[in-house]
Amino acid sequence: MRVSAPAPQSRPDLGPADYPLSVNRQDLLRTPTGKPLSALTMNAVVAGEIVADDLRIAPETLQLQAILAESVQRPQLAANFRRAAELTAVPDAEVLAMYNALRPRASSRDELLTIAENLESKYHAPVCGALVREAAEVYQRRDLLAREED
Amino acid sequence: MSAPAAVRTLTLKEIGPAQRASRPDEVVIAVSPAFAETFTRTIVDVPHAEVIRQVLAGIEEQGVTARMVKVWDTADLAAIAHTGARLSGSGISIGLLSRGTTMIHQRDLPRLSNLELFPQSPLLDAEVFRRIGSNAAQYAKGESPAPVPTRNDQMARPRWQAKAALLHLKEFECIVAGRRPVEVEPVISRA
Amino acid sequence: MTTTQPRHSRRTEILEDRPVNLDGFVEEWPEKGLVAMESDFDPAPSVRVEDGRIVELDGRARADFDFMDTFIADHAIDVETTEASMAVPSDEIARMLINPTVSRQDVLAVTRGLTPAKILDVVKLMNVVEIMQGMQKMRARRTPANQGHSTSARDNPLQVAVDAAEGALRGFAELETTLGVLRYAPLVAIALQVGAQVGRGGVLTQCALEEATELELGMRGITAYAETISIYGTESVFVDGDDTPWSKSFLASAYASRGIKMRFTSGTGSEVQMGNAEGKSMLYLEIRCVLMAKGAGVQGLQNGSISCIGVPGAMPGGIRAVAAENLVASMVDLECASGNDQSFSHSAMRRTARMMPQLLPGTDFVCSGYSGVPNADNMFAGSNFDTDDYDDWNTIQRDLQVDGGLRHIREDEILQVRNKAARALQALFAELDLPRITDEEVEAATYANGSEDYPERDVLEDLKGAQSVMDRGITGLDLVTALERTGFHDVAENLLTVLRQRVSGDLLQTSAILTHDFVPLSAINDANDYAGPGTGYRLQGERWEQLKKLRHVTSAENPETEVS
Amino acid sequence: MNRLVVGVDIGNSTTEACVASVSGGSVEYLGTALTHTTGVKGTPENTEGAVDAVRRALVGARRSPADLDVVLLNEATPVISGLAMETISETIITESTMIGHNPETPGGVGLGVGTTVSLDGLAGASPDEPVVVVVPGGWDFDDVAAELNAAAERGVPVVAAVLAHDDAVLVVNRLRTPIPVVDEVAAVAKVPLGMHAAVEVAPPGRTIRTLSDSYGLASVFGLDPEQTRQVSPVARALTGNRSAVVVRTPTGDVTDRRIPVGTLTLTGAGKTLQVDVDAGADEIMDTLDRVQPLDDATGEPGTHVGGMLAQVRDTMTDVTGQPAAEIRIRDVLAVDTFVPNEVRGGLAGEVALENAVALAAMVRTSRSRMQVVADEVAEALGCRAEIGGIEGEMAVRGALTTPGTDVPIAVLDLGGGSTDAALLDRDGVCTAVHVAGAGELVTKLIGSELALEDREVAESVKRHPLAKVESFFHIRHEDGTVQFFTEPLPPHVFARVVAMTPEGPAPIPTRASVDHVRRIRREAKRRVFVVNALRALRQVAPRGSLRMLDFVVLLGGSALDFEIPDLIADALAGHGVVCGTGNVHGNEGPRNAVAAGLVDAHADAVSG
Repeated sequence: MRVSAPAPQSRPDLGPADYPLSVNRQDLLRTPTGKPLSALTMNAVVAGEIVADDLRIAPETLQLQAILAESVQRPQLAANFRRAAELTAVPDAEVLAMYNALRPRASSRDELLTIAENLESKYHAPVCGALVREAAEVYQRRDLLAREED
Repeated sequence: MSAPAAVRTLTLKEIGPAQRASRPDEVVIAVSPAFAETFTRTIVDVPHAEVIRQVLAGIEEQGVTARMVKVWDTADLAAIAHTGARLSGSGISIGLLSRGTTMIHQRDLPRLSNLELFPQSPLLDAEVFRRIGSNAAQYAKGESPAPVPTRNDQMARPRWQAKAALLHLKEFECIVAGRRPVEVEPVISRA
Repeated sequence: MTTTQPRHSRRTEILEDRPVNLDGFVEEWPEKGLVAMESDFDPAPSVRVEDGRIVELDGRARADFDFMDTFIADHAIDVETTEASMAVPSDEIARMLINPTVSRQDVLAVTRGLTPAKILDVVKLMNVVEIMQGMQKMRARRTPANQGHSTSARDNPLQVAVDAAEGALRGFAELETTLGVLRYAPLVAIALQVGAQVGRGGVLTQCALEEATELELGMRGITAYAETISIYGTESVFVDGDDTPWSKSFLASAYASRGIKMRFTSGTGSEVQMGNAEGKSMLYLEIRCVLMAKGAGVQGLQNGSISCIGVPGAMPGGIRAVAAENLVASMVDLECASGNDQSFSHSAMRRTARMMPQLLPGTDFVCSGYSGVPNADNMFAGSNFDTDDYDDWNTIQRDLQVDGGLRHIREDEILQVRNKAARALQALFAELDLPRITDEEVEAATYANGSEDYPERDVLEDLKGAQSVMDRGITGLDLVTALERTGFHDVAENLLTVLRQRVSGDLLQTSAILTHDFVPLSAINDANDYAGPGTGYRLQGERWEQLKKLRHVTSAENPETEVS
Repeated sequence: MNRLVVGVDIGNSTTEACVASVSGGSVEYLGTALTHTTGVKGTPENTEGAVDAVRRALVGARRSPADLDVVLLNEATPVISGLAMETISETIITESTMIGHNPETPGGVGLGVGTTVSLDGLAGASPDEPVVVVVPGGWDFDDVAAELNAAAERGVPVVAAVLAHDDAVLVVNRLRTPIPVVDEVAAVAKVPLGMHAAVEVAPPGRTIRTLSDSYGLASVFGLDPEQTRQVSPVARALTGNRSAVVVRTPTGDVTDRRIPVGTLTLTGAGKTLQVDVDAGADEIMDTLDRVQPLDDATGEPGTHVGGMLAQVRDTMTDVTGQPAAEIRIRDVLAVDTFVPNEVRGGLAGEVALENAVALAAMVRTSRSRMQVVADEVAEALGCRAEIGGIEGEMAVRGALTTPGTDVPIAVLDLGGGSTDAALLDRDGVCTAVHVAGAGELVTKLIGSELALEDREVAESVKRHPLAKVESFFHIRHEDGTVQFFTEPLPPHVFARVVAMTPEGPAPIPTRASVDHVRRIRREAKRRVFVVNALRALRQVAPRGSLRMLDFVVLLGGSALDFEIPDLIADALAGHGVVCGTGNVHGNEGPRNAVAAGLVDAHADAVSG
């Protein structure tokens, strides 16, 4: 099994007792804009201090949830959270475009490898990049790359 | 007072490889591999002879001509109907699966699209097949018929879903890979 | 054609007219995969590991792997333990599943290393009662729950909102909607969210659509989770569905990256229905789906044949196979939303029997869509249960002392919550300059049963409104602000609390729901700890008192009155 | 000193606000906003919409409500319009006389005259007498053809047939000797047997000649002059058909009946005149002209028109609290139209477009409750609120900010329920008038004349140009131009007449051609807006003469329509009037004239 990427360094040692983080470990949680969870109050909303970005998940939080998932022996779920942490940086439209490119016979091998490179270099998303590279390899073997127009 | 019900049989006489025609007043009826051969009736026992007779009548009533082709290398309705549409002089075709599922297609549409689709084979009877023929002919004339009303029945699933799957598998068995579409002449005779 | 019919007995005639005989039944054809779970054409279990890599899976060498084999071998199966796990005899694993002294964790330690054929080999040994015993222990979350549908044949947002509110009050932990006219989606998704938060703060909502719009509504915070991400058990059908395990895995990460809960959907019968079962039994192919989902790292799966239920339902042992597929999802540690969500039978008896293997042991969501509207309004093409069945469901819970996630609510409370949901949506639409909801509509919604009880809406205006929701980029936050401004402070607060959850990501963990106190309850802090009689989830205390209530119960104190 | 002022125009359907900074006599416009009007115009329910519009406008202008000095409201009197459409004629055919329906595909060509015989009884028919065969439902076309051929072989002169199903072409194609056949006669069982009958089918693209002609009928059935006069309605009803059946029965009776829809009583100019609604629109409007200015209109209780006018009155009572007896109907617009009706006595579900009159009526009340609105707005916003002027005057003021205009100026506000005109002369005197009928009536006429069941579709036809989808890759617009597409159009619009909405082509469920739909659309707009424009302008024009007007500015939602302004301009051109769409402040288009007018008037008052 090759599902678990090494956990990034200097992460808190979380276990099942820390869950839910929103109750037990609010100290570790920040919005992508750097606000603590306690700042997301109705008063703040009414005062216009909260924007949509404040209600997104931060990559650091996904890494925390990955650690939690690993602590209860769910390595695949953890791996998904780590890929997700990487994808937080990718804009919505581009995420959808990448997904569409991964559909069967939608992309050539080169196109897939370009996406992988883009993920790795532009978005610092090596785990996602690896998933796309793996797809390119399997698609080639199973004849699922884009065909020449017939 | 009612009309005498006649039992009819359908045989498809092979004419030769299906060709693209140029007359603009024709509709092509494209049928699946098992149609009128392995199977003789739809999922709800409408005889294929009656299906074709009604579709042809619907086309004829509109003053349009019909040509029939048998598609051998696929049992996919969209592919069958689109094959028919590309052979049709008007660009309009009717695709038919053995179990009755029907589609009206047009040449310029993407394969997976359609003009009208009748996916619920258990709800298609002789009258609906007549109207499908009539609508296809009207499309061929460049008219805009009101779509044939489609019926829906939530309880079709428990009654027919498995039989439909079975018939689909049987249809698949009849595929002759690589065989080109064949033009056929429908011969309907009274038993 | 006027041949004389053979004479039938009166009894035959009566039986012939029973609803069950409107259902369809079909003989098995194992060579083509038209068989529930017992087929000579399924592969024999095997695994071989070389250099930390699985090189043989269920009798197939790596060079011959299709993409399902590849994905499962590389992502789902624990390479470290697989050879040891596969060496455990199937009957022993089956016994571990039902033996209360073997803990859930101990079972998972073994199942992590099993191949699809081995898992099939195990569950084939189990009868329905044993499958239920296994489910009782292996279900991920300790507390069972239920999911509801709220849709409208006219896509009337008001109906979706008030039925969501009633459903939430009755107990659904998740609510799902979909559309007849897809362009209505933004308005209906908003209505579902608002209605749900009026009914009971913390209910999670979703809108089933094509991927891009579904994801967008989720990203905007108008919906809270996603479910209709279909996967299939053969490579050819997967490709026909225009996806691969890799594209779906990527999509799973995309949802998580936006803090949105998500599960996949699969079910027995889909491959044979689409004509490409590759000669394998329905359950074997479904087990491949379950392991694919596991490998993708999604937290859960909706299975139990779902929209193909007519196929296993027509086969011998088909409903046993459906029960088994739910168990398989649970025994590989996934959240299981266990079907019972599509019209299944003309027979009320068969409908009830079909749900017993999920209701009795309890699953994460007993129905992955109990219709919270009359089936005529159900845009998922009808569910196994609908609003007409509410009282029957509540009575069965009380008879058997099992928790199916719902409860009886007095009419006055229902009217109150429906009226409030209608008014909240009316105020919200007005505040956001969306098509007006009249007082007459609010009144109708309060007392309505189905869509025909509502005044007709101006569809064109509604569709324009729906488009403007997308064009103006309205988000969940805008809904909060608007509700607060219009005086629906508690509803605004509920919605804000739900939205805040995505910042913490707690709902991404396996089998998470929100309690009425907005505490995330998942298979971490509410892990199933069943260990035999007297342990695990028990229907008792305050919850049992709730479930004792029905519409008509004669008072013991004063038998001339009823309590409710 | 700069003061922040908001003008608010409460209209029938929309409320508009306009924020400005006023310093001395100079005005700087900061922003505008538009919301739905809450409640009926001129009632306290308007407060909510007004406050909302003000808030939105302030947000748009980035100003705080705290800085607001005064809100100016228009003096808006409630205007309620009612619409009714009543059939005034009806073709009734006693059930044994005529089948006038027009199946898509009759069979054969020519005229066949004989005695009606059921197909079931054809075996007993004698060879002496020509027969028209009547085929009940349930017969298959193959069997019908076989039976007819067999009868002909026996020497029975089969000259025509009438079928229940859509089988005519099929049957004729299978006959050895073709005969005219009419099909899709749903109530074929009601065709009397043993009677003299004629069946006529014209070639494709032609219409019948004999049965649609009174003397033709007389020749076929050997009628005397009195009988000919009696059946002339039959001939008239069959005109334009491709096929028809006429059965002559001893008791046959056809009437072209007028339905009394009631009498309209119009009071004004010291006169009280009555007109029958079934006399038609021209008659009604002529009568109306003779009593201008109208004081009130009533209808007899128990008639259609009485009911409609009572309903309008009741609505106004509900809104204003004014007793129904005090409410006056101040204008009526009648328009001739058609409504599709099933022919009574027809045998095939025949639908005929029957003559009808559409009526729009309008009430005003003197009892405006704007002061209540002003008080409530003031309280909600924490600032002063006052009634800044009369709607019509303010509209003129706003319209005057359109570049290129000058006094004397007339405005036409083309709304949903009413069409309003106002005139400002060189002396600064303003006259205003409201007349009944506007956009909603147009939608109703289009819907009815095209037999569209869905009001939204009719609305779409009204608002957007038409086109015909000729292939998946091209459409032909109503002006004849062709547009090509690279992506195929969606299948549901294939071969259809469509409205070109901003969301793309939307199919119109009709068999009518683009030209026909277009004609109906333009005619509906002409009969409402052009008629009303002339009517309203005449009422404000000096000495009632349009020639005395120089500038006419069109305002309101329908001034944004793609053809209404042109239709009106064309009609006015002959009178030497410059007519165009308003452009308030040179950039607001035809919107916001009243709100802007309020601000301007306020600024003038302050500085003056």
